[in-house]
Amino acid sequence: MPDQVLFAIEVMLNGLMAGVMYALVALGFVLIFKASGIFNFAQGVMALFAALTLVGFQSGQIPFAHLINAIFGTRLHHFGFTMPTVLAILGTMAVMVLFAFLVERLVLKHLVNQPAIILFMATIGLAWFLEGLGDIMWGAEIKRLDVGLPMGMSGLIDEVTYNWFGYGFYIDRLDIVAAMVAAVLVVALTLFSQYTKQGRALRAVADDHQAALSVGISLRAIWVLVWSISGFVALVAGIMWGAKSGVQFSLSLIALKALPVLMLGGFTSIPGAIVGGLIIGVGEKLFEFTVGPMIGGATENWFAYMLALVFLVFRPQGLFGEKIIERV
Amino acid sequence: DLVIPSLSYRTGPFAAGGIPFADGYADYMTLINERDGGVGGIRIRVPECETAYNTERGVECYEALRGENPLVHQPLSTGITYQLIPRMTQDDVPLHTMGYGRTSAVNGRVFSHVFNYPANYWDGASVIINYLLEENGGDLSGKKIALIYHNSAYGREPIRTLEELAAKHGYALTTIAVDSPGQEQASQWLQIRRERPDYVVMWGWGVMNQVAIQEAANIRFPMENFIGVWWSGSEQDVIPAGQAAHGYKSLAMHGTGRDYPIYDDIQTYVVDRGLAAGAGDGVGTVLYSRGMYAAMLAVEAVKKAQEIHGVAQITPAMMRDGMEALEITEELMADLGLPNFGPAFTVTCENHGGTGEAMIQQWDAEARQWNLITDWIAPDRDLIMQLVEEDSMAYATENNIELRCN
Amino acid sequence: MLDAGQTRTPLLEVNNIEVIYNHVILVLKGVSLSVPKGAITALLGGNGAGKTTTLKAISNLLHSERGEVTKGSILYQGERVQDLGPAELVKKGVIQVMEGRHCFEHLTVEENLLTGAFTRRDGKAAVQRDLEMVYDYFPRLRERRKSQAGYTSGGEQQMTAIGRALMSRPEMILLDEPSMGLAPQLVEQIFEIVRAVNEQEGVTFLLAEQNTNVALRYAHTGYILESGRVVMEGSAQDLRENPDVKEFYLGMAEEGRRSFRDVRSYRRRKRWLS
Amino acid sequence: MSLLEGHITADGRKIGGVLMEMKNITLRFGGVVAIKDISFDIREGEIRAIIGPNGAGKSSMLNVISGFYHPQEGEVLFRGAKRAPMKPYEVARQGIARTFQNIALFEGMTVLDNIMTGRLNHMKAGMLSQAMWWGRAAREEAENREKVEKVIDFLEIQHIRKTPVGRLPYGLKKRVELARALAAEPMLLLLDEPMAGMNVEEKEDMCRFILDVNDEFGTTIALIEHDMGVVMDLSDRVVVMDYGKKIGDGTPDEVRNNEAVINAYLGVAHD
Amino acid sequence: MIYREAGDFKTSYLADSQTFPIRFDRYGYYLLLAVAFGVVPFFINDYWANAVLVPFLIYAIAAIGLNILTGYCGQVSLGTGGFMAVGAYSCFKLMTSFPDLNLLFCVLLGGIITAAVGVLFGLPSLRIKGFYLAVATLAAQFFLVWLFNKVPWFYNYSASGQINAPTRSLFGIILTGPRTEAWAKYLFCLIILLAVAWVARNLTRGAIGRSWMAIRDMDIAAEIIGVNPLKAKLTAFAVSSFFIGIAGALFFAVYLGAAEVGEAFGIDKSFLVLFMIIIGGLGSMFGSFAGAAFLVLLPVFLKNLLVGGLGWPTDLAAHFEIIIVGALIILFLILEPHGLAQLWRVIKEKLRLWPFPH
Ligand SMILES: Nc1ncnc2c1ncn2[C@@H]1O[C@H](COP(=O)(O)OP(=O)(O)OP(=O)(O)O)[C@@H](O)[C@H]1O
Ligand SMILES: Nc1ncnc2c1ncn2[C@@H]1O[C@H](COP(=O)(O)OP(=O)(O)OP(=O)(O)O)[C@@H](O)[C@H]1O
Ligand SMILES: [Mg+2]
Ligand SMILES: [Mg+2]
Repeated sequence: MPDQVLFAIEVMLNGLMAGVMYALVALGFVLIFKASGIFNFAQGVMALFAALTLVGFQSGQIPFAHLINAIFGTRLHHFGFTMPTVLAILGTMAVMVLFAFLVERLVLKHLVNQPAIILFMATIGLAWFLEGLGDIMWGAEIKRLDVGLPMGMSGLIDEVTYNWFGYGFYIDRLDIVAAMVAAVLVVALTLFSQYTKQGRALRAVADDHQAALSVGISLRAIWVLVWSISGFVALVAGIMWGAKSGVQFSLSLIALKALPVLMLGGFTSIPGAIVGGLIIGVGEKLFEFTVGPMIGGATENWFAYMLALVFLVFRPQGLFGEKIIERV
Repeated sequence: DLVIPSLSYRTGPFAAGGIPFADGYADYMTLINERDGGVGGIRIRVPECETAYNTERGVECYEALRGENPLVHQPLSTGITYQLIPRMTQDDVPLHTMGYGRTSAVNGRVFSHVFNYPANYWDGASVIINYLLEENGGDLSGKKIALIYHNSAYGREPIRTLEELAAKHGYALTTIAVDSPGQEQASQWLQIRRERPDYVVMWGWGVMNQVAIQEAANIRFPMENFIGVWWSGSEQDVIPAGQAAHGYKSLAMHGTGRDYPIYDDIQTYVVDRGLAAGAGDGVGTVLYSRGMYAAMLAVEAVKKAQEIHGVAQITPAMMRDGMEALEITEELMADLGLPNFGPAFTVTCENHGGTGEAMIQQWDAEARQWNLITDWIAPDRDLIMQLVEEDSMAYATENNIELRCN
Repeated sequence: MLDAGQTRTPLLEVNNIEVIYNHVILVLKGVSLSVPKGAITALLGGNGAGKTTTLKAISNLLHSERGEVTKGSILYQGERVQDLGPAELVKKGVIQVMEGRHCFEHLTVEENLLTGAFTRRDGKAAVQRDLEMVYDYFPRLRERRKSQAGYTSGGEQQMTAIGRALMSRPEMILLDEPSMGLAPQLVEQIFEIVRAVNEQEGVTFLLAEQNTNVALRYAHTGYILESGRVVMEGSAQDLRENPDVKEFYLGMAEEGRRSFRDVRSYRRRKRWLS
Repeated sequence: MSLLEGHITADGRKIGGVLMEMKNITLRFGGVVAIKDISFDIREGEIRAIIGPNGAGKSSMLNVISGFYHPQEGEVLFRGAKRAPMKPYEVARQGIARTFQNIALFEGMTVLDNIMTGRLNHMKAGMLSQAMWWGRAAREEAENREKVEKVIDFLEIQHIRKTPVGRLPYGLKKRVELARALAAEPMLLLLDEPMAGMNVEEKEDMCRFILDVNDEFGTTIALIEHDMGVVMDLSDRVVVMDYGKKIGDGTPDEVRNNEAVINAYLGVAHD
Repeated sequence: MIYREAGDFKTSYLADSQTFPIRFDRYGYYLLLAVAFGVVPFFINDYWANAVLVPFLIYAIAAIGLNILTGYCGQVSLGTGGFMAVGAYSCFKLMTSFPDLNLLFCVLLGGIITAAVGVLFGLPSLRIKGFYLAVATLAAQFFLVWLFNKVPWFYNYSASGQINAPTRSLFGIILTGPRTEAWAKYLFCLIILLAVAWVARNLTRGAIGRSWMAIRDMDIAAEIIGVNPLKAKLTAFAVSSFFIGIAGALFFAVYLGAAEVGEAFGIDKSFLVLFMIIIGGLGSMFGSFAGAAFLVLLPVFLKNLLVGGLGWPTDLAAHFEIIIVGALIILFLILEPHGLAQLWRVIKEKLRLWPFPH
């Protein structure tokens, strides 16, 4: 095979992998949107917060140390012990569930039956709150996240492809793990939302809060459940992205990479998140390679949105989104 | 008292870099107060103002601090610097941008109130090339060098210099942009993997650094051929990549490690007395040292100003004079407890930029520390000054600025 | 007129409630109702009289409209239920069919019906049986079971909403304007269903209706609401024979039904209170 | 231009020629056939009712007339000419206004603003004039407001003029919707269940309004309604639909006694 | 019962559609104007101008612009930053290419160019709706920033990629550049803001405004009753972008004086302005002002309170600032979901009934 083609294939493969990483973030959005019609602006910050908490637990940081020191003049920093990763992950999960519970209690409960834009706005408030809280709790400096995931070039693939084509493909092992995790998540979540009573209730809530209440669906239970699950998804995304870039503020900006994916796949579709991710991943990488050099590069950000835009013009509800019902 | 504010950012996207710098800046001032009782008997006050690396908040901070008659500002943000250049010139307050900001501010004839000693971006680019020349026996022809840069004004700074130098030394330059913030660099590094450049030079900041180093490790790019600017060479940039970052190099505009006598003083007078701005565990890290170095240069300028004008309580205008007459010698550095920490240089009316010398440091992942591997390397001064002249004169005509120093 | 099977014990009691929307709009100004167990009670009144508000106050859906019960109490089986969530109330057996259909647009008709059984714990088979029962009541729904509710006609949506409530096997149904938008044949049919469910399963009904004529034919007792107050109450029989009700709610002239074409002048409204 | 000679009804109203003719309309949504080969006409000045069981396709038929649905087969003739497929707003400009089965008011606006939207097609001032609130824009605003005030007076909704429509009870919303449609001064007014959710007294008022509009402005009215009393009393002619097919067409009396209609819709013969 | 409308009769329809129908409001408004023009300019200093008032005025213009599109016409836009950049860069190019061109024209032309760009990116709105539309505007945001970053012509080939506002004056009063007086900046922005608000108010209370709101509330019904959606949406995009372009031009030329596109007009700006109108109140002129004030003033106020007043360390204060702003947003929402404007309306409604509770 000619060099150019091989390279294009390599780029596409890497695009697919990048797409999976985007999809991991997008999944969290989809879940909450599906269950309440809320566009959760705080999803990115949730990923950051989860990752911060995980690292904090792992390294035995004292939460709010800085605040405590400032108030009491103490010099606390670490508990002096570290926590095994599994325990830390479980602990973080517990924190995310608690968070879900508090969000329902303090915010969503009071905003039942409000238009989507208002719930969206509440999540903006939430994002700010959580961002500040994360910083105060764990500090704003960069942290290394290591839960023992493999990273770096996959030697196996490199070798195999080298033997086949005389050109070794580069695939990041972390991306492979991410792809497997994403596949499991997508299958599990799809099954949950399509084939369980709770799943049906979830979609009902998104359509009409009041009607859902009137048939006895407890918005509370549904919301706590869904926010917990998306807290979990945020944690997974936080781990994957955090392993790449360390845990710090910019982690919350991965939400921006998830948006075009979300829109292309459809706000309400779990498989859409993954398919959208793959399309965006491949599309933007190929574009960056073929057209990018001619126009100065760094095109990925806007190209992802342009690509989503093109798809939306043909399918305004995204590839897998529920058809927008237009009737009078 | 002498007011030397700190426009810091301890929150926002670049907090990780802003925190140690601000700590170093504050701690040095504290040291001066505690150990020497201030400068010339007057204590230094460092009001801090949080900018979150945001230009608007930078402006707010500047205005808020104006009433306190600050002697000099050090905003640690190119964006804020550009806001402040005309304002501060108008207000007659000097601005020190150490290793960032507007490079052509070197030209003191145009920029009366801006100082960017001891080195600037164009110097840095040239130093890297000179280092590589040295490594390659003075010949880079036929080599491939890739520049991976933050897709912003900051990241584009070295391109012109590197291009000029490419013409001169015969290497091939590829530039690869990374969009802010730089969390995703897969395609950039695939391209590097494919093109197999001999060297990769990086102009990054914040998360872009960590990701780039990780990605370089992933594609097994030889770390010793990967060189960052001084903003891409702190502990935080390499630690997240762990062992893989071993061998990564970067420019150093000042010494590294805790082996300077000054740190003992900081430990006794500042940290042990519970006066440290941070947790105290950052002392001696790269960005902390840089903050400290910036503070030290400010304090030396204060001394100079006091000397020139013969008053202890100097004004910002006097401070400017002090900065313009600043003279850093090796002996002075040694006296300050920082032997060979920074280059020796003299500021003049025409040249606000110092010598532009820098060293190269290399990361030792085992020991988790940066090691200096060269002595001071001088940039290609002629070329740089020519570029500076071009850019600053354009600014001067655009803004009807009368040239000074005649 | 109550049949023998029914008792006089009130299943639901509303005592003098006041409802305020948005902290400023006072809508119910002291409404008291008593709904006997096993009876069909009609709540009548003109537009904006407060029927819907009363029902929502009972089913606790007011909160989601930024409304509040500021005075009075609501007792279900002698127990205060004001502070329960709507979902808990459904578990206790009170379900509301909301005015204006309120189907889940994106769910199919069948899924809509199944959500009605959300709180049930008696197994899939029983739910399936009831689904068949609903389809038997409304054959039209069986035909449209696979289409998204958002794409069904107004009447089909209304049937879906009612069917959905039946699916929860409630003890008490609050029906808000069930006849709205239904073909005349179907209106009768719905009320027949109401009666059947009431008689066979002993389900208590409180129904708000504009179609006074039909409502009073099927109900046992009735209340008439005007501007947030109860202005008249009594057995359906009594109400039907009241001349004012006849004139204003049943549209009867002395000689029988008045033609709509003959209403030549806009008549001054006669009102009991206010 | 009238294709058929007009005639005078029993109570002295003039009914003219054919205003709108639907010819062999078929409308499908995927597998669902909502309308199957239906033809009927609406004459100038008459009140034409469309009745039929739920899901028969009545609302869909109105949507075809107002250009929201485009039938797969058949054609629509308006004032004798075949109507090219057009966008709903173009249809509205031809003088066809309507109300909706599920109230479609603009919830964020006041009653007055809602009704004023009905007059948008009569307001022609340019952007600049509107931006300056000067000249034509201001003049038009006052003129149209006056017309709207007449409609408001006519429908007796003065007291809620400035209320946001979201807060209104159902019946009043219906009335505001009618006001909005009337404000457009349409030639043809389409009403989709205007009296659903009203009690007898309110229905009487509504009937009165409809009759007066028809009488005073000569507006042609097509009306869907489930209250047989209203339909029989008001309409000049009635179309009956069932499962997308037309099963009857004629005067109320003819329809009332039509066997198919009784079976499919009425259940019992209505008095 | 001081605050009421009883006894305040209107004799013409035009009088009835005026902006402040209640006398009390009207006088309040006049008083505010008098203070803004007659008092503030004499007391304003650089801090108040640069840190508080000028940004507030400019953000208010942007918020009005976005409110027209999102609040009145219902089209969610996240491209505000990009459109502001268009305004800023056009203004910059005009200022430097035609040094004698009146600054006011530069600003207005900047707005007009932005309007054209806005219409272009508004085209997809004909098919794409709701949150999905945000993708189109985000594409605009990222693309425009990339473009201004990449093409050196836009920043006059300066080595740094920054644009600097040269000194320009109007009627002999310096309005840009370092020598600008605080009061001059303030008054210039204030006058433009009032003009923008006046135009926006006129548009929104008239025919075009109603067609926007109709599209917002129920686009299908609007189309069926005769609103041309193409025209309504594109005019909304045009007018909105025009105002946003003006805001961008002022932001660069008068307020910052120098800018780099990614930093000054990044996605953060888009979100910030969107938050302003949501918090202030969608579809409300007052809301645009309230939201801008809230998000400009509150952080400054909190900072001064926490750092200046209570002496907290700046980083703690900064974190708490975000927490408090976030919490306040949620609190306001719970109290009144439709924004500060609605909160204000409810208070007024209560005031009108006062001293009776209902
Ligand atoms: N969410 C709300 N906010 C403010 N006012 C409301 C709200 N809902 C209802 N109202 C007011 O409360 C009053 C009673 O309304 P309600 O809907 O209970 O009447 P109803 O008897 O059900 O009328 P209809 O027969 O038209 O349904 C009306 O005047 C209405 O304007
Ligand atoms: N957009 C659509 N997509 C799919 N099916 C549709 C659509 N619109 C209408 N239908 C179907 O077409 C049939 C006719 O609907 P339509 O709304 O016209 O009924 P209708 O006669 O107005 O009934 P009702 O009296 O209940 O309002 C219904 O079965 C409905 O489900
Ligand atoms: Mg009601
Ligand atoms: Mg219908």
